[in-house]
Amino acid sequence: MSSREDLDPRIKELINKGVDKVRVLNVKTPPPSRSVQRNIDALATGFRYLTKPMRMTIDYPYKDIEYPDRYRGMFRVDADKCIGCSLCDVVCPADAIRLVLRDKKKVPTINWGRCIFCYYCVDICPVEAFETYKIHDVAFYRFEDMLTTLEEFTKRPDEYVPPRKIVGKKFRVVIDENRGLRYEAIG
Amino acid sequence: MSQPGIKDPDLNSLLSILNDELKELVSKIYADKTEKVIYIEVAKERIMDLAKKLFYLGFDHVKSVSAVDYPREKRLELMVHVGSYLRVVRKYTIVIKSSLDRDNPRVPTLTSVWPSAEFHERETWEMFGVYFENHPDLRRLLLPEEFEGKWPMRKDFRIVTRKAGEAEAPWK
Amino acid sequence: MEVAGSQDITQELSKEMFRAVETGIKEEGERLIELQIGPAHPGSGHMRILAWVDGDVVVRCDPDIGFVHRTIEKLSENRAYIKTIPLVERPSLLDTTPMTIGYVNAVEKLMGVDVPPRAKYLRTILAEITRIASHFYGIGILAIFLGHSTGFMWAFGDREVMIELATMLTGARITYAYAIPGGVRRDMPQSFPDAVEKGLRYIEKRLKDWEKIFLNNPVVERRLRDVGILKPNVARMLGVTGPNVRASGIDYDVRMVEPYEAYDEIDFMIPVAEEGDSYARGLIRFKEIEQSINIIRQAIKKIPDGEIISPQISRLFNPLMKKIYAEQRRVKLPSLMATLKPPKGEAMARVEAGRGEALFHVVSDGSTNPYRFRFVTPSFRNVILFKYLIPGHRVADIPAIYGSLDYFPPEADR
Amino acid sequence: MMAVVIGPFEIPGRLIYDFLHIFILPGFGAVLVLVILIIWAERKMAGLIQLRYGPLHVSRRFGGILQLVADLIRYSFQEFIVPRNVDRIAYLTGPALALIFSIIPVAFIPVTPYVEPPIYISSNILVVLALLSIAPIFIIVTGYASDNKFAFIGSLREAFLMISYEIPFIISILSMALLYRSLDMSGAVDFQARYLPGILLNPSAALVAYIAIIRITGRFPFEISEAESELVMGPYTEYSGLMYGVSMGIGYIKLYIYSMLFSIVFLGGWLPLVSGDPVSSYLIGGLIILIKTSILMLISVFLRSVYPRYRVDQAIRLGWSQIFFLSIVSMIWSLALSYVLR
Repeated sequence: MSSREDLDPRIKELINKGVDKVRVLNVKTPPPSRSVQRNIDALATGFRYLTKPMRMTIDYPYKDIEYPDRYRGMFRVDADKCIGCSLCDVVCPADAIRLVLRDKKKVPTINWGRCIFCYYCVDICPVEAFETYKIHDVAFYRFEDMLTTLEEFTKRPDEYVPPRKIVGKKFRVVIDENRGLRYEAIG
Repeated sequence: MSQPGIKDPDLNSLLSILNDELKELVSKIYADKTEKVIYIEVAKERIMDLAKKLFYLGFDHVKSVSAVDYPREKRLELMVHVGSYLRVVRKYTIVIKSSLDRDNPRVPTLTSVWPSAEFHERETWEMFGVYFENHPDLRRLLLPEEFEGKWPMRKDFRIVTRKAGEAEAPWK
Repeated sequence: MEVAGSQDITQELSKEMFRAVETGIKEEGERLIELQIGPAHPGSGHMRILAWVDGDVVVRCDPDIGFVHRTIEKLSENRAYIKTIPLVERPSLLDTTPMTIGYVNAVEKLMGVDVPPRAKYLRTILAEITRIASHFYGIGILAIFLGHSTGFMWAFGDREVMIELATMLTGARITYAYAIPGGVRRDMPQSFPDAVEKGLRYIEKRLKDWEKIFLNNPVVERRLRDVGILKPNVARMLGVTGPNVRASGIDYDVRMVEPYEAYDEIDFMIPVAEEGDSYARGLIRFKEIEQSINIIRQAIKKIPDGEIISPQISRLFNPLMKKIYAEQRRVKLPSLMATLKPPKGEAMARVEAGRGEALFHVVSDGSTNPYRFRFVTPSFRNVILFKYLIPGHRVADIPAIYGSLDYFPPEADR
Repeated sequence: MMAVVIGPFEIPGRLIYDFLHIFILPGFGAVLVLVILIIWAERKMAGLIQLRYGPLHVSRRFGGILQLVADLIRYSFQEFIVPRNVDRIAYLTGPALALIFSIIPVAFIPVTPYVEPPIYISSNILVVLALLSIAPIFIIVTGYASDNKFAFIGSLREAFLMISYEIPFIISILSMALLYRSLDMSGAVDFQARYLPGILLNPSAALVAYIAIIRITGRFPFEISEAESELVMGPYTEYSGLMYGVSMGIGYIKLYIYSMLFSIVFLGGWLPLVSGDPVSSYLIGGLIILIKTSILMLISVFLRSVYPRYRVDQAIRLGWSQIFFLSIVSMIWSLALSYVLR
C-alpha cells in the first residue's frame, strides 16, 4: 500500500534530485551458527568476571559518596542578602517556595517535599542570596517537617534535618578506563 | 506558485507540487519561517480527500493528531502532523489544520489512510471530545475508567487541586 | 467521501501480522484465556497488556496505557514557559535532555533567539550521553525480561558511568534541566573532556564483553531471532519511530533528517538493519551506542570556545550576574526568564530522543503561558505495535517483544 | 555393627546409623546446610559477575552468609494468605508433598559401600528415579489448585517440560545401569572403580543427564515454569509466607538429590575412598559425595549469571530433538561398550 510505485512522479523526481544527508551503516545480524563456541564464550566471560570481580556499587551507608563540586543539593537562604524580589517564588516550577514576611521583606522558605532541585531559584536570584550544599540524602520523619520555617531555611540543611548515621568514610567518584567507576577515599 | 522568500529549493519544489495538487481542496498552504513545517488549512469536509492526496504524495505516517481549543471563537482546531519516511520529503512536516464546531466536533477518521493515527485519535477523542467517525476502536486511552469529567484538555475544564486530607478523587 | 474502508485496512494489517508467524489460529471462542498482564506484574511496567491466549499463542492483544498519565500538556498551559522545561523531562526520565532540547528549540523558534555554537555543542554532548544511558536502560530491561539478570545489572552499571559524567556537567544525576532558551546553564568543567574520554573507552571495552555474554549468547539469540518481525511496510504504516523503525530497514533519524543543535557539523552514521526482528532491534541499540561514542568524541574535539548563552539574554545580566558568569561559567537567569512572553504564533520542533522521534508543537497567544503545547513522545507512537506485533506470538514472547521495543510507559502516558 | 550403650539403654548401631543417615549426613542436616550455602553462593556469584556485592548486610563478617537464615525467618513470620477460591486441600498439601517426595530418595542412596542405606533395595537407582518423578506431579497440582491463570499456565509448562526431559534423563541413567549391569548404586560405583568414572565411559549420557537435571530442577536457562517476567511466579504465584519459602526450596532440594544421583552414577560416588571401617567410611564417603554434589550444584547455579531462559516451545523442542537423540545415542553406546567390557 505504501510502496514507492504508486507515488506521484514529481515527488519521485524530488526524492531523486533533492538534497538529503544519507549516512547509513548497514547492520548485519550474525548468522546463527557456531553455537558451541558461543556457549563457551559466554560461560568464559561469566567465569572471568567471577574470578576478577569489577565491583561498581558502593557499600552505602558504610561508605558514602562525595559528589562533584557543582552538585545540586539542598541549600539555604541568606535572609540578610535577600532583597525580597520574590523571583524565586515566581520561577519555581514545583511550587516549592513560599514567601514569608520578615522586616517588611518577603523572604523565601522551602518545602523540601516539593523541591525538584532544578536550581532555577538559585540561578535567578539577582543577589546570590542562596548558599548551596551537596547534601541530598536526608529523610524526614513527618510530612510537616519538610515545610521549613524561615529560621530553619537560613540554617545549613544538616543542622535541622534528622541526623543520619554515617558509619564510614567519604569517597569521591572517579571515572576509570578499566573499571568504569572507581572510588577514591577523601581525607 | 511557491511562497516568496524561501531559500530551500527542495521546499520550493515541494510547495509547488502541493499547490498544484491541492489547489482546489484547501484554503491555504504556507511554510513557516524555519522552512521545515508546512501548514495546510482545510475545511473538515475535505480532510479525507486531502489525506488521500498527501498519502499519494509520499506522506505516509501521522506523527500526531490533536486539537487546539478556542472557546471564544467557539471552535476546535484539529491539528494533524503528517510526516514521511521517504528521503528528501522527510525533511518537512505537514501540519493540517481544520476548524471544527466546538459543540459537535465530528470528523472522519484518518485511520483508513494512515493507520498510525489510531491511538492519537483515541487520545484526541477523550481529551477534546473530537468524534472520529468510523474509527475502528474509539475508546478511552489514557484516562481512568472512573473519570467523570468531560474533555479535560479543553480550556474550560476546571482543574481542581486536591486539598490535604481529601480522600476523594479531585474531579468528583 | 469514502470512510467505510477504515476497518478493512486495520483488519488487513492484523491479517498481515498473522501471516508473518503462520499460527493457523483464526477463530476466537471459549478456548481463549484472557490474561491481564499488569499493572502489578513483574513483566508489565506501568501498563496493562490484555492478551487473549489460545493455548500458548496470543491471538489478540490490547495495550491499556495511561496508568502514569500526568497531563503534561494541560499542566504546561498553566505555567510559565521556563517552568515547562523540568516538566517535559519527567515523562522520559531516562533520556531527559533530548526532550528539553526539543521544547527549548520550539520556544527559541517562537522567540527568534539564536544559540551560540558552544551551547549547541554542549547540548549535543549531553544529549548523546543520555542517549547511551537510555539505550543501556533499554537493553537492561530487555535482558531482565528474558531472564538474563547479568545483562540487567551490567546495563545499569554501565549506565551509571554515563550518569556520573552528566552529573559532572550539570550537577544533577537525571533531571538536568540543562538547556534554557538561548543556551545552556553551565559550561563544562576543566576535567570533563578527560573524564568523558575515559568513560567512553570503558564503554567500548565493555561492549566486547556485552557481545559475548548477551548478544552472541545462543539462548538470547534463540529468544529474539525471528520474534516480532516488523516489516518495513507495516512499520511505515504504523508510524513507528526510533531504533525500532531503523531495525526494519528504514533510515529515519531526525538527527540526520532535520539536524538540530550541532549534529549538522558532526560526521556519524545511522545504523540500519533489514531483519526487523527483536534481535535486530537489540543489535541496533548497541550499534547506536557505538555511534554516540563517536559523536561525543567528535563534539569534544570540535567544541568551539565562546559564550554559552545568547547575547540577547546575557545583556540583561546585572553586574553580579556578569561576574558569576565570567568567573564560574554559570549562567544566572535574568528576571525576564521567569516571565518569557514569546510573540503570538506557533512553532514546531522535533528531536531524536533515545527511543525515537519526539515532537513539540507550541502555540503561543502572546501571554506568559503556552496556549497549547502538543508533546508527542516516541513511546506513544510505538505503543500501537503492541496491538499489531504481539498477536501470533507465544506468551513467552510478550516480554521479549516488549523489551525489544524499549517501550517506556511513563513516556507514552506523558 | 556395634551397639552403643548409654546407661541402662543399649542402642543398636543400625538405628544410630539410620538416624545419622537420614538426619545428618546425606539427609536433612546436610540438605539444609548445603541448600543455604548454595543459595548464598548463587547470590554471591551473581553479585560478583554483576559488578555488585550480593548479600552482605546480615553477618557482614562472614560475607552475609546468614542472609538466607534471615530470609527464612522472615518468610515464617509473614502472613500466610489462602485465597478464597483455591482448592484448599490441594493448595496446602501440594508444595509439602512435592517437598517430601523430593527428599525421600535420600533414604535409598548409600554413601558408603560398607553400610547399607536405611532402606535397602537392590534396584535402588530405579526406585530413586521413580520417587523423583512423583514430585513434579504435585507441582502441577499446586498450579491447578491455585485458581490463577498464571499458575495454571506455569503448571502446564511444568507438565510439558517434565515429560520432555524426564524421559531422556531416565534413558541416560538406565543406559548407565545397563553398562554397569547393576541397578544398585553400590554396584555402579564398583564398576566405575574397576574401569573409569561413568562420565568418561559415556560422556553423552552424562551431558544428557546434566542438562536434564538443570531443567528438572528449574535452573537457568530452563527456569521456564516460574518465568518471572511472564508468569509472575509460575505455579507458586498465589503462595505467600512460609509456603512460598518452602516452594522456593523445593527446586534446590531437588537439585541436591539429583546432583547426588549424578555424582554416584557418573562421578564415581565415594570413589577415592580407601578405608574399610564402617564409621570412617561413612564419614569420608559421605563427605566425598557431598563435595562432588556441591560442585555440581555450584556449576548449576552459576549458569544463572550467564543465560536467560528458553521459551517453552524451544525447550520442549530441544528436549525431544537433540537431548532425546543424545540419550538414544548414549544408550546404544552403552550397549556397545558393555559388550566390549564383558
